[in-house]
Amino acid sequence: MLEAGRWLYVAGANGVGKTSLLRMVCGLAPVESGQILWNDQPIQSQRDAYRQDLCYLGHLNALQESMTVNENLVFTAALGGVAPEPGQIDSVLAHFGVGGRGEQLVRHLSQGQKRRVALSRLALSQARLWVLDEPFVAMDEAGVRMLADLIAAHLAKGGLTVLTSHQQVPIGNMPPQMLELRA
Amino acid sequence: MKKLGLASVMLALLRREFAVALRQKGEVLTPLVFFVVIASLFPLGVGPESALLLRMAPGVLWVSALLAAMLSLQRLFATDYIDGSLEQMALSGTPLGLLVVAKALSHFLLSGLPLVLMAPVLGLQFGLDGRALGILMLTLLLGTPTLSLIGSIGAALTLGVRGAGVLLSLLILPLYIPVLIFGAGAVEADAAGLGFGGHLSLLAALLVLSAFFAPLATTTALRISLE
Amino acid sequence: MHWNSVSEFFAMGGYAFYVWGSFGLTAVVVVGEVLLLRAQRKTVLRNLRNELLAESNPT
Amino acid sequence: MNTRVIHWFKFASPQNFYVLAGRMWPWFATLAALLTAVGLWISFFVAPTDAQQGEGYRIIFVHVPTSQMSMFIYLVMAAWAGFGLAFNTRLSGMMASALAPTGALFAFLSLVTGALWGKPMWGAWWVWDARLTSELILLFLYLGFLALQASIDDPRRADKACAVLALVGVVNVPIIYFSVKWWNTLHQGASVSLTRSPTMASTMLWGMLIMVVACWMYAITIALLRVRNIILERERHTEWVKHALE
Repeated sequence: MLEAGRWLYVAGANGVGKTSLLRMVCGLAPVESGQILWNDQPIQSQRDAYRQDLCYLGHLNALQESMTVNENLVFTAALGGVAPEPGQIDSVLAHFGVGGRGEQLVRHLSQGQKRRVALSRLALSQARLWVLDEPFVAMDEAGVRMLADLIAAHLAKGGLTVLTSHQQVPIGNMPPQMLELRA
Repeated sequence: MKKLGLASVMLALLRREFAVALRQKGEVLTPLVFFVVIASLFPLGVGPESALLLRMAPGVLWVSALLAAMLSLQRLFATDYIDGSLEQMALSGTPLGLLVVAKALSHFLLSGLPLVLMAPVLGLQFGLDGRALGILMLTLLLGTPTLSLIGSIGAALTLGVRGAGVLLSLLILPLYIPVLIFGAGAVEADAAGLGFGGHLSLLAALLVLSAFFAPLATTTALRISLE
Repeated sequence: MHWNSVSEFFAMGGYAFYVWGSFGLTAVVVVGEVLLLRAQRKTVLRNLRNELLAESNPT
Repeated sequence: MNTRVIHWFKFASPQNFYVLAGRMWPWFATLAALLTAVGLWISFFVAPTDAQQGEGYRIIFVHVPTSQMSMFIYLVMAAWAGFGLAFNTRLSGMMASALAPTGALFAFLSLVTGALWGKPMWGAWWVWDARLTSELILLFLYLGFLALQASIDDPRRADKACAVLALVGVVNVPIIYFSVKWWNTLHQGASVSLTRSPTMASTMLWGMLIMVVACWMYAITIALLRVRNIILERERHTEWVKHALE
């Protein structure tokens, strides 16, 4: 049970099924036992309505390599049913430290830059529930702090976040709900 | 931020597919060249006798078109599956069925339509006359979207599977047989004075049927592949 | 009974190859499938026992 | 109502079905053996010689049962597959994959016996007749199913993917059949009716029917045996399998 404005921290050793749990939360993987409810309804019965409220960020960046950063972000925003305002993408990219790279092909970016572009999807998303799989991995200290601030702002607006992480990262001054997975 | 209608989302996907195709021209051109090469091999195999070639032409061109479609279908979802975009599509608020239709449409526009335009050139090699060429193009125009739609099922089923390319052909080619029969049969029926209207309406019926059922099956298959 | 002799029966009115070929092949396939399933069952059981043994005596 | 549902789903658990299948298969095997014996007796000693085809027609006693079994098994397989997709029962996928190899074998036998019949009757091993062609395509569909099953490692995913394929196939089979038929009449090819005219002696008909039922019993026996193997293989990490072994 996760309330609006709270975040769930899924902890556990490697290979214990954190990613699988997140994929179940998204409705990608079937739930073996138990149920996942959203607004008191099982997510299987809501389908697209639930997905409209959802933004998932997995291990994969979901960026098409032979398109530019801008094209990629416009497309993922379109999948969420919105078109960004002119200039919005530029400011988000600048905020994530990859400013001015909008017209570059994704394949010309470094791994770290790709990850930042992928994370900037969050800022463009209208979803209330963020599901993040290891978002802090391979980020420098500044990046981690900025992402934590972004999540904190999301929570402050009444959003929800479920995330996994190796390291403990404070998100604003909001204590997490903990979920420790054991084998 | 501006809200987008479902049609605009489909359009955005189409635009994306075109942008990718434009930067990876080889992926679009290779199946086309393959089509030309396969069709040109037949006269070398059976000899240059014009009466025989004329009779074979519709069948040969149609079989080549099927094989060329196979070649491009392998990549319909594969890159999106590997880089995670497919996951995002499956998790978006847009119904996945619509995205699948847009994908199939882009496959038709990028690989089916060029075949339609290329066919008359190859038809001339086989000595088809203007009327036969017209009918052939018409059947290809009605038939290749069906190939894209049915093929998308196979492409979705074989995602991330060992030997996906060969497997895809084994799964999908038998399902293409009705399209092949009515497509290639139209020219022949017209030559025999039977008219080709029946063939065309049957091809259209297949198209409607596959437009209705194939996205359903593809969506199910994609969700299974993503589990 | 319309066969006058055993050899007539086996000759099948000149169609011996086709008739006995069909029935023979079917018989071979059927017996083969049954034998294959038995072999498969044996392998499955053997693998299971080995696994079980390996689990019960961890060395 | 509710209790009834529970009752039926009880057998849908692999563990219970394993036991049930183990109890049932000897009965079906016995029936299959008895019916085959009777069917063969009628085929060779009771059914009279055909006026036109001589003794060669006796091939229908294997050809007709195998070809209709191959089609029917595909339908049953698709039904299991659809059931599995709709209700997410594990057993359904196992049943579908237990049936597929037998169906493919029947399709193969039907083609070979058809060729062996065709050679003396039409003078050719193979004729592009609507039925033979459809049977060949059916074999391709089976092979596709088996190949897909074999190339996906996770059995649950394999079951589901194969279920989609089987359902797509079953929608297509009638379309393929009619298109091949249309193609066949257009080309004025050799269209040979494989089932004989109504003059067929009633003993022939009886022999064929008994052979058909024998094939049914055989297919059920084999499916039960194979599903037992599949269940053991897939459930090997469960407690009950370990118990069953001891």
